[in-house]
Amino acid sequence: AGHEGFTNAPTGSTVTLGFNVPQSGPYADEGADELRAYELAVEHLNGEGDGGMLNTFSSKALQGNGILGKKVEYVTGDTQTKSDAARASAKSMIEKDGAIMITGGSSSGVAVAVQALCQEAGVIFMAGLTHSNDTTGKDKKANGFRHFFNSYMSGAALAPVLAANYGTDRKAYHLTADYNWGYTTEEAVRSSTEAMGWETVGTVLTPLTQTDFSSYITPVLQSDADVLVLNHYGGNMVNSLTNAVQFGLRDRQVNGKNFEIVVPLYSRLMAKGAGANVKGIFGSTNWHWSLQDEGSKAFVQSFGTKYGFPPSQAAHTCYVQALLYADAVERAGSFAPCAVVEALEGFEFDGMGNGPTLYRAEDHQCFKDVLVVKGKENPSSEFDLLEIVEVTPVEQVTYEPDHPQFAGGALGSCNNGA
Amino acid sequence: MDAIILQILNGLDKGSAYALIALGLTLIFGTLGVVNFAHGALFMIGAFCAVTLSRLLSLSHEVAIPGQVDFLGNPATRDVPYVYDIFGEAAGAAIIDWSVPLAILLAIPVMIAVGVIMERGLIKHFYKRPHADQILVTFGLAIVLQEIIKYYYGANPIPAPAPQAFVGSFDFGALIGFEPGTIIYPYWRLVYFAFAVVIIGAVFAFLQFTTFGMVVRAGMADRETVGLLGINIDKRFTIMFGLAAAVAGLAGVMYAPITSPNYHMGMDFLVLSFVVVVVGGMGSLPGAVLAGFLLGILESFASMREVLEIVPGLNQIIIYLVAIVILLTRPRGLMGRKGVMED
Amino acid sequence: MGLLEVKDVNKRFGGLQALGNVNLSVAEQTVHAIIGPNGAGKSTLLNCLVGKLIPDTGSVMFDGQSVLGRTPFEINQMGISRVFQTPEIFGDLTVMENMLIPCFAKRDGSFALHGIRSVVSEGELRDQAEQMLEDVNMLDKRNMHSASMSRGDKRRLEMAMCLVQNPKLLLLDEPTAGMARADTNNTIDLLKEIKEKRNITIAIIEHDMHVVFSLAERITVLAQGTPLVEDTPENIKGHPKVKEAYLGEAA
Amino acid sequence: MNVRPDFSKNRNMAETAPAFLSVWDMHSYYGESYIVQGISFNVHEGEILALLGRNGAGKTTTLRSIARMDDPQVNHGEIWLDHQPLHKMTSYEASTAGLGLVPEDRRIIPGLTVEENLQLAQIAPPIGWSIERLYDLFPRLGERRKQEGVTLSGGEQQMLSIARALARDVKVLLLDEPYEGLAPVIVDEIEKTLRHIKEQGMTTILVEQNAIRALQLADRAIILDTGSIVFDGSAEEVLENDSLRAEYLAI
Amino acid sequence: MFGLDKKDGSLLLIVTALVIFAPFLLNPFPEGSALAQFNAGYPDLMQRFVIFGIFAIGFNILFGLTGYLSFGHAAFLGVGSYAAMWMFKLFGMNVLPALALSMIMSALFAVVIGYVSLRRSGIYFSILTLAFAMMSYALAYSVLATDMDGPTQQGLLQKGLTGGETGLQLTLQDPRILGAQTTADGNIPVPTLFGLEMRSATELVLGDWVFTFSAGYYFSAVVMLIAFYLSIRIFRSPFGMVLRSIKSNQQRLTYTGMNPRPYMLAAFVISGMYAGLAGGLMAAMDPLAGPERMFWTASGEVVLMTILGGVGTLIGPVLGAGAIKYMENIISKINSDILHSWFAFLPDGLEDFIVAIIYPFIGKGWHLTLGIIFMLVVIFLPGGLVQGGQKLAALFRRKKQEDTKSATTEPAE
Ligand SMILES: Nc1ncnc2c1ncn2[C@@H]1O[C@H](COP(=O)(O)OP(=O)(O)OP(=O)(O)O)[C@@H](O)[C@H]1O
Ligand SMILES: Nc1ncnc2c1ncn2[C@@H]1O[C@H](COP(=O)(O)OP(=O)(O)OP(=O)(O)O)[C@@H](O)[C@H]1O
Ligand SMILES: [Mg+2]
Ligand SMILES: [Mg+2]
Repeated sequence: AGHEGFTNAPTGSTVTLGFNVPQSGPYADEGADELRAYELAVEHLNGEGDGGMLNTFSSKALQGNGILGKKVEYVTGDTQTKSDAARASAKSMIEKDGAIMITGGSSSGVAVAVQALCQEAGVIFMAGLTHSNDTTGKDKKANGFRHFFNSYMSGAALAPVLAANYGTDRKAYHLTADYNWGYTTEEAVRSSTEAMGWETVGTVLTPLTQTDFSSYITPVLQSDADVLVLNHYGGNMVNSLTNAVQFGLRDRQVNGKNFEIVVPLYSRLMAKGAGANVKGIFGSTNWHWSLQDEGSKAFVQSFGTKYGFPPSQAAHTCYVQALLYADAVERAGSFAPCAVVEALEGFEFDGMGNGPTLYRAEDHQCFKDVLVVKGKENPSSEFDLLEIVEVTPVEQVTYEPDHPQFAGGALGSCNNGA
Repeated sequence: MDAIILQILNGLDKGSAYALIALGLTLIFGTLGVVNFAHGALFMIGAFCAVTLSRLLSLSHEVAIPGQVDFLGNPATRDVPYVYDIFGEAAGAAIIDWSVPLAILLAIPVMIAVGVIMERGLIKHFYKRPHADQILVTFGLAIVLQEIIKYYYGANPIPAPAPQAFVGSFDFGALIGFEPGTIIYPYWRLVYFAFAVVIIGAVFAFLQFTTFGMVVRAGMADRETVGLLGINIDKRFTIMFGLAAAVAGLAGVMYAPITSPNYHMGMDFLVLSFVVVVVGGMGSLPGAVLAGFLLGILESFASMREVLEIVPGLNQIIIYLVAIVILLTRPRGLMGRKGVMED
Repeated sequence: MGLLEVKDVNKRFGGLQALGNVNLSVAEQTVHAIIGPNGAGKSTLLNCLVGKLIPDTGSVMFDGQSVLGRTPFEINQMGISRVFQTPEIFGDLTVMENMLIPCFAKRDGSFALHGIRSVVSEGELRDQAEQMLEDVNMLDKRNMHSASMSRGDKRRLEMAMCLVQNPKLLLLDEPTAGMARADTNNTIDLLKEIKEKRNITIAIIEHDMHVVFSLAERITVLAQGTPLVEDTPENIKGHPKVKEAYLGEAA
Repeated sequence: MNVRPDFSKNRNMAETAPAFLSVWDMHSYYGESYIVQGISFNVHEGEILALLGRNGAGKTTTLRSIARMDDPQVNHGEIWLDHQPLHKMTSYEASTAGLGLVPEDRRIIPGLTVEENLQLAQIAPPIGWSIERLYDLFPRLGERRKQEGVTLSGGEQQMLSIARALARDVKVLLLDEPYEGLAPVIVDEIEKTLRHIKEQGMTTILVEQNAIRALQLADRAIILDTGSIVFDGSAEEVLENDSLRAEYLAI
Repeated sequence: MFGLDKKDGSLLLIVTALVIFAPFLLNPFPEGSALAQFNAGYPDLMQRFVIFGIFAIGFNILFGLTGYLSFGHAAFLGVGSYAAMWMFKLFGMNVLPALALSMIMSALFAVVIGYVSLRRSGIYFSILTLAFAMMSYALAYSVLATDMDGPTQQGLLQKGLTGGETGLQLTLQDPRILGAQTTADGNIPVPTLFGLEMRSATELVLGDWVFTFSAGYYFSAVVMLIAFYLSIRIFRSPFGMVLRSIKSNQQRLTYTGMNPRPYMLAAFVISGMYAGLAGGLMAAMDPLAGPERMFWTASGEVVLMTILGGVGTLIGPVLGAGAIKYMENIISKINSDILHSWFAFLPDGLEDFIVAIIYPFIGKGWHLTLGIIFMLVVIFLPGGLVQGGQKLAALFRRKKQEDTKSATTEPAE
């Protein structure tokens, strides 16, 4: 009763969520991990399993009896990491399966595209792994929310650590993947390192489809740069880092300093792909399973028990997003998107792995601690590739909603749909 | 100057990769006239031969590490490869280290078998069918092969490093009087280049100094008449296919340390290799090789910062731009033969 | 002056002089045969007339205009149709469709975009085409897939395709080779009749002396790229050099 | 008229020796179209058999069936050549077994020079005339040996096609309109050659539209009409039987 | 009917009927049943069927008739989409002007690309078109995506002409000078046809069945029917016949007095316009245009659709498009959970076993199924799905004949 007047208002005893993750294409493994996390979240929401983070979550609205008493069901779809396919898949979940919320994804392009779709259709979008500033910057939407951190935060968290380790007198050379996420990441890292006194001596855009980066890396040898920043993700990062190491950049001495490589956004799966090459290389990450707070431990415990290996950061953010959505519905007492939006805006919580966190009302971005990590020298297993160097406190990565890197665009108003 | 030398080196290297992949493709596509969309998959399977061998060699059993726990709090274990047990730790480690070069030995029979089975079981029935049908069937096959690999190995890239002995770079600059450390080149890439030259040379020799090449060319132009002259052309086509698959596979094995293999690497290279073959000219082996090197070098130059500052995005389109220019100025690519796939 | 005037045409293929100073004049409404040993350059000469080859030097005038520098379809539109030595037809089309294409070309010129009009509604052209098929005894095959015809039939079809265009000049490259005797005779009659009725000029290459002597009013003998003699059939028949180099026992 | 040959292994070969090439109840199809409708005939060693009939009668189809080409399919029947079951062979096996075909459309292989076209014929055994000897027979080919085969003139291509068949050591030569496009003198020359190799024991089937010419050369003749044999007898018989010639050959 | 002969007329009628009743035909299974997963009768997918149908029909006009295989046709699809999006951004949300611009822009592109590419034939042509499409893709992906207003400006070209990898989207700041900039509740307006919202839909509930009738679908369907009708006319016209003769023997055609180039170019442009129209419709149904629409895989997809359905047949391409889109959208959504629920009635061990066998082929394994189907179809149905249909029909007919035959002969015996 009372659930009507919005798209896909649940009528029966169940409510359907749509998990839209890459199942084919280069991010399929990441998507598979996201899906595992979602399945786990559904289990926990429905009161099965050990409850995971429900036990550590600061909000106690969720009862383990589904959402608002309705059992949680889910449908899945394949984004193929293409905006068209992702939108088609999201549409089918909304139009055919009656999904009331869409979540997932492993790239910013897809996140932005699906977010716009959800805005138009009148359902909530809880972004998965998307790191570009634009998701909650230029392209933010009232019906969309992002728990994952972003390029700006990576830059802000990394810069002090880099300064502390490599000094403030450095010359950086950027290789940047030629698409939106690459641009915002380069901009973020540049501005925060330049603020520390670093100089940027070169930036080159590399095609996304590139697999051999040798012709981009050799010019670095001839520049006087002593740091190489790889604004690459996924296969790009694996290949560019591998190539950089092959060309002996890490053994170089420039200006009397050791040459260094930085990878702004790390993911464990990519680290695995790059193998031994990641050792000692700094980067940032949203979350890591070795965190020792209660929330992280509970999540790692239930995920590890179910699947036999620790979760990735993508899995973590997806799991948390699912819970946050359910909690917001529960607190709002309604599935209506606008009610959910209201419940999520300005929501402060804890116990989800990154310390006290705020869902900022102005741009629907979560503000929380950010991890700076480093490739581990002596990994004990194929999952233990990164070690946490520093947990950057949230204050240090917070920015004004109208920060230039996020300027433009507007949330608009929430849309309940039909 | 040194920048240019470096980019030429890069281009030669990239070019040798393109040339090698295109060489295999041109045997099937340029010579047999089969539009083989599964060629990329063959390259990919080659690369996964390297991955598989290194996995096989690293097959291990668990040994508990006393006093340590894993992330779930269970007793921690350590994996000890069987080769350590068999050959001792030092020799075992060396064998694992050398798994990529060793994989060549594995890849040759595997790829020939794959190629022959593919030809006998499938492609054989498509020589006389329209190119459209060949596209559909080989594309289907490519997807299937790719998905099988994905099923067993996942979608993530899997590192397959070169042996330790090849880690590091060769300092060209120092050799020719530049500042040390400015013109360097990784050993493995040199190996790759040399390997490409050897393979290309071997294939050339085989087709040039035997009548095999002429017969296959004739067979492609007119199967029926060649049969009339008592020649079992089917057998030769099968051999050709096996040869092409082996070339593709070897290209893949050797490429594994340069970029970590993943299941869709074949598709990534596919279109490019078609472009290389066609720009080289249909039916021309030297053309394919030449085009491979040419495009590789041009691509390297287009990715220089100095160039990109003048023409932004040139690196994205250079290959296609060059392809268009060449195809418009030379009707059959660089050295194509008349009548091959012109209708 | 003849309808077709070939002056001092030369054509080399690498080291081979395929045509050397060829002069030829074909008078309007005559049948002019070109004969000569294999490889004499007969087909090459025709190729120069229809734009398939460009002569190295010399001029080719048709109806007072030069054909050199024109594309094959322009030359055809001027009124020259050609039957090839090996049948060139549209193998994927039916016989009737094969006939309609030249009809369209005749009516619409080298390009016309009739994208919506239906082929079925082209009654007049269809009648023409059927009449022509009738004339070459192929009406019963009109719905046949033309590639699956026997070779003699392909020949006849190609000739019908040329005739239906009602060209001013018809170039025939061994039109009756491989044709059954009966059809050869029919063809001879047909060509004679059409020439009279429609005012067509014909240049024909043939090795079949029966055809040549039944049809030709003038004969040019080509040898090694140069015209040996040009004369009436009677004189050619008796020409000793021709007899020795070409005709053999057939004369 | 025809007796089914019996080549089963345990039989004395001599018993069946007279029929060198034997076709028994052969039915051939192009896809769905039923072309050769159950023909049987024998050819004896050293004989020249003329295979006659109108355009589309099925002559080419018959030869292609015997040569075991993929098209047409022989759905029923047996073909024996010198005790070898051709009907169980593919075309290259048939060729190795001693069959040589000069196809009607010459089939010169594009991309290969004249010499390569000949070399190609000598890759698989058995090998016949040497290339030099073939050049002696057709000096024209010798002059053009480095030229790409398909750029030869029509007649030169025909010579090459014949030469290519002779380059293999064939037991039975199937000639599909070999004189087509050849100058009369060359035809005389080839006829001489055929007589000459016949004396050496070569067996030949000759398809030719110029029936008179063929019959003068041949020992025996078979006339085909719409895929069936309507006459099988000596060549003189046809030459003498006017009504037969009028009905099926229109001469 | 409409100048078509009987056979084509009835084909058009059948297609029209199928298209009108698609919401029923594609939703054969009751809501909530296990097989409901296979229902495809929801607006987005039905729209995709007809839109890709248009794309494939147009492609077939070029490939099916002339045999020229363009491997860059997706470029026109992308151009059409971008054009429509800009129309929405600048002028307003009516779809008709947007579609008009889509077709005009794609025609212009096709003239340029076609003029250059058609200088070559065969594989050389294919690679030229591929190269052009990939260049368009690369430009749309990065070069044309860079800020043209400067980073601090908040103008129209803030994300460049194409919006880069994210795609070109509508924003609240778009001028839309002929329409509302925002809706009453502060959202971006949606595409309409003179006020009829493309996304509006009515549902019909019949017992357990729910059928959705969407305005967008019926609009696209009408466009598709017109496109289909025109393609039949082209196939049956002298123009179509000349195109086929080009495929058969271009040489002969020139000696017959026709200039193949303008014919080819006309076919290329018409087929490019079909693609542009499809692209425009895609944007009209779902207002976002991304560069991946121009990637070679997108061009490859339409090639596969056409071949899968049957090259050169009228209806084949539409069937092929439907089949591939169905796999992509339906098979990919079946997950192990659903599988388990299907086979829940089986004993546990058997259930797991069967699920384990099927699992690789569904959900994330949908590509595998697609690949296998491609292979099976070409191997067993050389003429594509259309031939499958014909074989089936023939079988049916033969059986019927046999039935009647035996019925009449039996008493006599
Ligand atoms: N493209 C070419 N390249 C080289 N030589 C050529 C080419 N085309 C023709 N020739 C040569 O030119 C000569 C004349 O050829 P052409 O075809 O004109 O002869 P023809 O008189 O028609 O003979 P036929 O009666 O045998 O058809 C031949 O010797 C032929 O080999
Ligand atoms: N590829 C084919 N597909 C279908 N039918 C064919 C094919 N080739 C030939 N035919 C048909 O088979 C019949 C016999 O053809 P064939 O070529 O054997 O005749 P032929 O006696 O050699 O005639 P010609 O003297 O004209 O060469 C003809 O009716 C022809 O239409
Ligand atoms: Mg000639
Ligand atoms: Mg014949």
